[in-house]
Amino acid sequence: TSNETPAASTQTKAAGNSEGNNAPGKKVVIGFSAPAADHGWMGAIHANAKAQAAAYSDVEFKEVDGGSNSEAQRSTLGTLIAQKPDIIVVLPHDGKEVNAVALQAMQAGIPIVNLDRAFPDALASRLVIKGDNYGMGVSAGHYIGKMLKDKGVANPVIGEIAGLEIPLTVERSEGFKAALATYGFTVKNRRSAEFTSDSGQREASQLLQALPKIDAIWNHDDDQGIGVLAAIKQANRSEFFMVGGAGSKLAIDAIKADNTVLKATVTYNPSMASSAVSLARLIAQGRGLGDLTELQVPKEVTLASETITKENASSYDKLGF
Amino acid sequence: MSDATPTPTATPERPQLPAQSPPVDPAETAVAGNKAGSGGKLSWWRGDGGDGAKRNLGLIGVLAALIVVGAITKPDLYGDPNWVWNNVLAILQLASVVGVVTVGMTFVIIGGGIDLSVGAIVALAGVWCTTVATQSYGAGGMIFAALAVGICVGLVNGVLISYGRLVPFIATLAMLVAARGLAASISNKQTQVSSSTFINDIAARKVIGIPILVYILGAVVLAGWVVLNRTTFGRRTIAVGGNPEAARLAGINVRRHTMLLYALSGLCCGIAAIMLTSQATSAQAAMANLYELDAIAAAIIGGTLLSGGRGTIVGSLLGVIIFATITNLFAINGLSIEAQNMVKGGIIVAAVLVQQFQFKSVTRLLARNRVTTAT
Amino acid sequence: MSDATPTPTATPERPQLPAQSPPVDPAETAVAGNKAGSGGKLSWWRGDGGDGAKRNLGLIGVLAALIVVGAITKPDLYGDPNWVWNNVLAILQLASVVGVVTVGMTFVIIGGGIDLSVGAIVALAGVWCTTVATQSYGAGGMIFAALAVGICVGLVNGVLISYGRLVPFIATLAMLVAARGLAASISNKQTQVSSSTFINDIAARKVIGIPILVYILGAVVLAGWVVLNRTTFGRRTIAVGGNPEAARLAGINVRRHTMLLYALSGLCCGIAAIMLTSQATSAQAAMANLYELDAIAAAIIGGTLLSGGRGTIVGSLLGVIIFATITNLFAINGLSIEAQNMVKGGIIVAAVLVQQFQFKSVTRLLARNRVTTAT
Amino acid sequence: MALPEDDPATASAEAVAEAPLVEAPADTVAGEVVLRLTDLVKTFPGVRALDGVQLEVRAGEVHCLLGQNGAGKSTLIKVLAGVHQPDSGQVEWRGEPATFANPQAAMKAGIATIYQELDLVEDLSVAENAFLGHEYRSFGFVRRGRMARHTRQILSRLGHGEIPPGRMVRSLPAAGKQIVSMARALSHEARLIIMDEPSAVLAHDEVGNLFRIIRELTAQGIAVIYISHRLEEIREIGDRVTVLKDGRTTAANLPARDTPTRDLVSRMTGRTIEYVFPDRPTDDSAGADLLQVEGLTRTGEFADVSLNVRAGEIVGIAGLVGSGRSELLETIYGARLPEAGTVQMDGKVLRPGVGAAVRAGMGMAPEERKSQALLLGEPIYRNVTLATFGRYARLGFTNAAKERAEADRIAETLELRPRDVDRPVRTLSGGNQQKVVVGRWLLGGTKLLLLDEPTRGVDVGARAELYQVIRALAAQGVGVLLVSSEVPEVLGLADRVLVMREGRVVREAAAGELDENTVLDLVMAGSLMEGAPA
Ligand SMILES: Nc1ncnc2c1ncn2[C@@H]1O[C@H](COP(=O)(O)OP(=O)(O)OP(=O)(O)O)[C@@H](O)[C@H]1O
Ligand SMILES: Nc1ncnc2c1ncn2[C@@H]1O[C@H](COP(=O)(O)OP(=O)(O)OP(=O)(O)O)[C@@H](O)[C@H]1O
Ligand SMILES: [Mg+2]
Ligand SMILES: [Mg+2]
Repeated sequence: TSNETPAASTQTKAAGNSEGNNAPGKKVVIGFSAPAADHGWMGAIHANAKAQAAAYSDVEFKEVDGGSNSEAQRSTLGTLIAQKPDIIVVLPHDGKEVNAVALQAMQAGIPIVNLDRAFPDALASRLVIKGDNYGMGVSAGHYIGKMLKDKGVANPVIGEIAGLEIPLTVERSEGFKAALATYGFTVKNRRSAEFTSDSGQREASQLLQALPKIDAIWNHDDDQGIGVLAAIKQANRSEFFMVGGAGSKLAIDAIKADNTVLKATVTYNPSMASSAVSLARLIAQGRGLGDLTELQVPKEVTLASETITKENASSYDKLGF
Repeated sequence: MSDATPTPTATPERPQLPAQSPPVDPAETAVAGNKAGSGGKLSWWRGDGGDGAKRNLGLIGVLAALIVVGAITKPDLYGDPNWVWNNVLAILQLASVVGVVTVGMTFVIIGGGIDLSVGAIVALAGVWCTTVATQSYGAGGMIFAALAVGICVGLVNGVLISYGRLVPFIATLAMLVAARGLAASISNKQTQVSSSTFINDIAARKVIGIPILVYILGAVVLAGWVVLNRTTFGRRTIAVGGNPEAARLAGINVRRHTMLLYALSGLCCGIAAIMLTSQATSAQAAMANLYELDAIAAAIIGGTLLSGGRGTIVGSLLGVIIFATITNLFAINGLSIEAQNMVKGGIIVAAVLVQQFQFKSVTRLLARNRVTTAT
Repeated sequence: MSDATPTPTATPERPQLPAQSPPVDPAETAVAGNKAGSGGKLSWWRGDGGDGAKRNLGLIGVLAALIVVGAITKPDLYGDPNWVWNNVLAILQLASVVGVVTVGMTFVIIGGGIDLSVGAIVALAGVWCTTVATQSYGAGGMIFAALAVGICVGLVNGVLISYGRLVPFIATLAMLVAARGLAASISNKQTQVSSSTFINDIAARKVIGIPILVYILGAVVLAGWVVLNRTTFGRRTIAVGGNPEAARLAGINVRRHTMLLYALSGLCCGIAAIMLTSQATSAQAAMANLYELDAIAAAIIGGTLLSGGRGTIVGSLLGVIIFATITNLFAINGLSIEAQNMVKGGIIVAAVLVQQFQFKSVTRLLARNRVTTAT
Repeated sequence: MALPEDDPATASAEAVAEAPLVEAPADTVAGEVVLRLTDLVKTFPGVRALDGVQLEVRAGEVHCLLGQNGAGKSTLIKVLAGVHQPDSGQVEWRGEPATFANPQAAMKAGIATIYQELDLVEDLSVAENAFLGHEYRSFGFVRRGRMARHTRQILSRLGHGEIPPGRMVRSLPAAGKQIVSMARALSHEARLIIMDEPSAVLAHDEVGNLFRIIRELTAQGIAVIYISHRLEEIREIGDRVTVLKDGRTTAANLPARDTPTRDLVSRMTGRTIEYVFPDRPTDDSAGADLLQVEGLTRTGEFADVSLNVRAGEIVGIAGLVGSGRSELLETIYGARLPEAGTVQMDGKVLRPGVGAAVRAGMGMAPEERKSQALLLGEPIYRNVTLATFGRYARLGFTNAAKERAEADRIAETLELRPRDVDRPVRTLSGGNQQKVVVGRWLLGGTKLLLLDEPTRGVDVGARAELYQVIRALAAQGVGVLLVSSEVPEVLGLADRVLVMREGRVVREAAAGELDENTVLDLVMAGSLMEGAPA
């Protein structure tokens, strides 16, 4: 993606706004491994990491393909470790399944920056920087709950279009359920798509068929949301509103335009990849974060999941992917 | 059978000159009459796959059973005829894209091959036709691009298999991998939104209350049926798949035909790509994921022999519709994905068993009937 | 008559070619010598020697080519013998789990079937053996659970196919869906961490410098080879797949044998589940995704006939190692996934072509050799 | 080799009314009755294959089964072998009522069978095929050495000690496979051996071998049921004959040697056969050269073959099994690429490939019906028109009605039974399948017919019809190149005969100039020569 997407469009932190950290340090090799980019969010992760690395003159970026499953990722990580980079940023398919390899790297003296999906073992990473999947569900749940309460809907029909059934999706759904429960609401029907627009369309069309009247829908992923919106349009339905997930440019634009059922989206921002690379560089160079008092980069960073609505959409333009 | 009467053909005076004498002589008409009589004799394999017809009856039984289950579990929804009609349309729409792919797949399998790359071809064609460059040519350009990509990739498959002598499984698996890779690289791993209203309307519009997608499915199925059952191309397909050596020795160009079968499958994928792009109003490299499995499964459930030489388009269509109905049933009942999967496995097994049971008992019944008539 | 060019034997002018004195021209002796060359009064057969062996030679050639490509693209790494040795071990470890599954798959395919559920069985066995309840029985309990689950699910497949007369493709596809569903419901869609150091050590430990996983792969392959080539079970597998009717007529219980084949495949999946769980120190319902495709592809690349009746364990092993080497090559070169996929498709095609070329030319060479020796 | 005295060609023209079941006194055979079938009935969907069969077989005799194609012979033996279950009727085996639920049970009881269709596993060795299902083994491991020794022993008994037991069956030609099939039957400790047309793919000397073995077996008190359409074989080896017609026994226990041929034939067919070979045209009516083959060579198969066929001429090729005739035909037809030499049709050199040959007007009925010619699951009519459906098609749309009509005509001409052209070919008897294969090219439009063993497994009556048709086609100007292992057939039908040996044409002459002994001598000389140092 690097060849076409200009660096400006990726969510990198422009070099030069916190002087101390951007000053060139010793040359470091940063290894990077993330699942194969097969949809927008993951594509943005790859693009952001690469672009952020390119913004530093003292960073050599070594990306290995994370493949399409944990096994492939373990194997390619193994070869990466054998090449002894200074630090490795890993977004595992599943933290638990790649834990052993990460541990091995740490033991071999290569620090691991754990991106997004956490390793169960605290010793397996130097830094965890992740989004908040549970929190994302909570944000969506609260938004929907509040809207419906305000409208005074007594027994709302709430649909959910989840992503691929992997642990992070389960976490999101649990957060969603918990937040709705505080309003006394439940999810009436839940379908899992595959983070792709065609699967989103497919599942949404069936969900709409199952629920002749709906009050609200949460769709976990804005990329698959393209298909979900298409299905809604094809079914000629508009009696409900929808909340998206992740925060893509298209979704933010649609929210701003306010001409679809999409009224909000809860973020799960791939900008974390840029931050991970920045922090990895500092760790490798043995430096701390300029704005913090500590001499070292902290051990864990969890991004907050924000809710983008028509009101605040313009401030998120930069972060949409 | 028991024609004790000495057949007149044995005498040398009688002209058995098949080459030049197709005249209708009395003996001939006698035979024809005899044949008409044998129609009443209940030869159940008569006609274009009467065998297949029985099987399809079984499938329709399975379909009916699924609908009954739906009606029992959701009486409120099934009570509303309007909803039921909409649901039928929803099922058909859900089946439409895979259905088109399955028609091509059925040809390939009957012809003794297999095409694992269909999903990848749909994705590549979809991505190709939604690039900014292609979209600038408008809907016509997009449709042309999708079909051309489908046919070309299919042809490559065909050439590798028929002239490169690669095993179809391996050749199309390689194509699967390569085409998805190419699609990812073209799309930059992004979801490409289609801005052509013409394309997007294909999935959104209805004509006389029926979605255009369903018409497309119908047209492809009809064309597939005609080609398979009424044209020399179809006959060659069956011959090539049933016994390639016999087909070759009968003067059929087996290699060229095999190549064309994959091109046909590619063409179907191209059509499917347009339909799917229209449904999702977008395309991406990961779209049409595992369609190969869906299409093969539908064809086989529909009675197509995986080893080639036998299959029906109608069976394949029913197979696709059954799978779509199962999905729909789950959605309506709001089953969790894991329960859904467990039940689905059971339903598939049950469906095949029901279908086989139907089939066998009918046969036996007929056989018994026949014996009674004979004695 | 062909008077234009009177051939000595065919012209009526030289009719009584005395039977005692056949014309001794060089061509003649070549033919006759060729025939007599293989001794006996009738040498009816063409050389069949090591058809499989020749194919495997081709595969080794492909492997060598891949290594050469690696050495050319990364001379620095390949310059270090230590690294090369480690890399070989890494490839073998990568191949080990799929390799074990492929051995079972090879039996099933040779026996005329197919098993699409292997990945799902691995996942189900893995999940089952890492539940809290199972883990409380210690490593022994976990291993027992994994093997038992594998065999049982395999048996269900086998019963459905041989006694329920389901098409293997459909039966195992249904099992794929159902087993993954069951695994998801058991694990609650969570990743279950294995806390047994014994299990986790299987993947982490080496004995005499070689990882235990590689020993397991070796043991399974050896056992597979012995069973296929030296036991009645193996030989009957070839009969059941190659000519089921003949096998039945020879008094083999084809159904029971078929059932056992799927159980065998399930057993291999159980072993693979332990290995994979050990590698990942955890298990989850989505693990071993698409292993069925990998295993089938490896077996076919290795020369197993998809229609049954022919195949070798060594070929399958080489197939698995080739795929692992390709993955490794890409990792070393740090190719992007899309480039990787495109190249991979090409490599698969090239590999098969190389292998076929090898095979044919060797045969021809041998044939030519034979003729020369004979004259 | 002794020639049969009583040639079917001399059967009289007098029609014989269908006779009631006759049973000759069994004075010729002394052994006790081992097998007795009474009123056996077996139906398939739409067909009553066995309709009250009676059969009595005694120890130490060769009991021959005769019957037209589709009479139910193979079905009968499959019932005996435990492959099919009878609908009704009694099987009495060694004095006790028996039912054979599966092939295993029949084998256990001591019944071994050589089936009409080859039942070998291509990718197993000769020894493994011979002992399939009852391998020598200990603890599940195959005792390969022991099996190989025993197999070699059996093969030597069959006169083929030179076939290595370790050889893959795939690499054997059809005749070799037949020998392995026989070896399998002999590997059992059998009381009764059933042979369903074992000689169909064997040449003369092999048949001699087979007969020697059969005599050895019967001398040990083993009973043999022997099925063949060659009456001369039955006279030579048989003791008693049972005749089936339409699934019924029409005659039982006739003495094999003395029963007049016309009796046998009339009981089989319900009529007599006028004569076997049609008259050759008296004048030399053959036209211009149709096919010209020059110096055709394929190493190891045939070398430097030149021949021609004129319009309206029937050219026969005689030779031993393995003399390269099939390969020659396939090469002429473009199915194999020649290493040297040319093939011309109508003076034009053919491009390689079957397509070009078919377009030029050639048609070939190949040797192996199942693997090379038939779509077993497809209806008869579609098999008959497999090569010609394009001719009836318009704009790519097929014309099923026309195809059916044409196929019906062929079915009538060749006495296909049952005559329902919509029936799948799979359900036809072996001989009827063969008729479908040959019938394919009897449809209009073919200028040159290449027939490879066209009458293999075809019954006496249908054979006569087939000869008539071939001759009639020739009279219309079609050229015919005929390969047959039955020397009388070649001599009787062809105008001109080529004798092949070891891939070379060693003799060419008008059919009238040769007699069977001359041809056999020519052919056999080859196999004697091979033993001698070159
Ligand atoms: N599986 C089957 N299904 C239906 N009909 C069958 C089946 N097998 C045989 N038949 C029918 O049974 C009848 C007897 O066939 P069978 O094979 O026994 O004949 P046959 O005497 O051996 O003939 P041939 O001399 O040609 O071998 C035929 O009409 C045949 O079509
Ligand atoms: N399956 C085979 N494998 C190897 N060689 C074969 C095979 N079949 C035939 N041959 C060789 O080809 C030559 C011709 O054999 P073929 O059986 O075709 O002769 P034929 O005269 O047609 O005999 P048939 O009466 O069996 O048709 C022989 O020299 C034989 O060695
Ligand atoms: Mg028969
Ligand atoms: Mg031959």
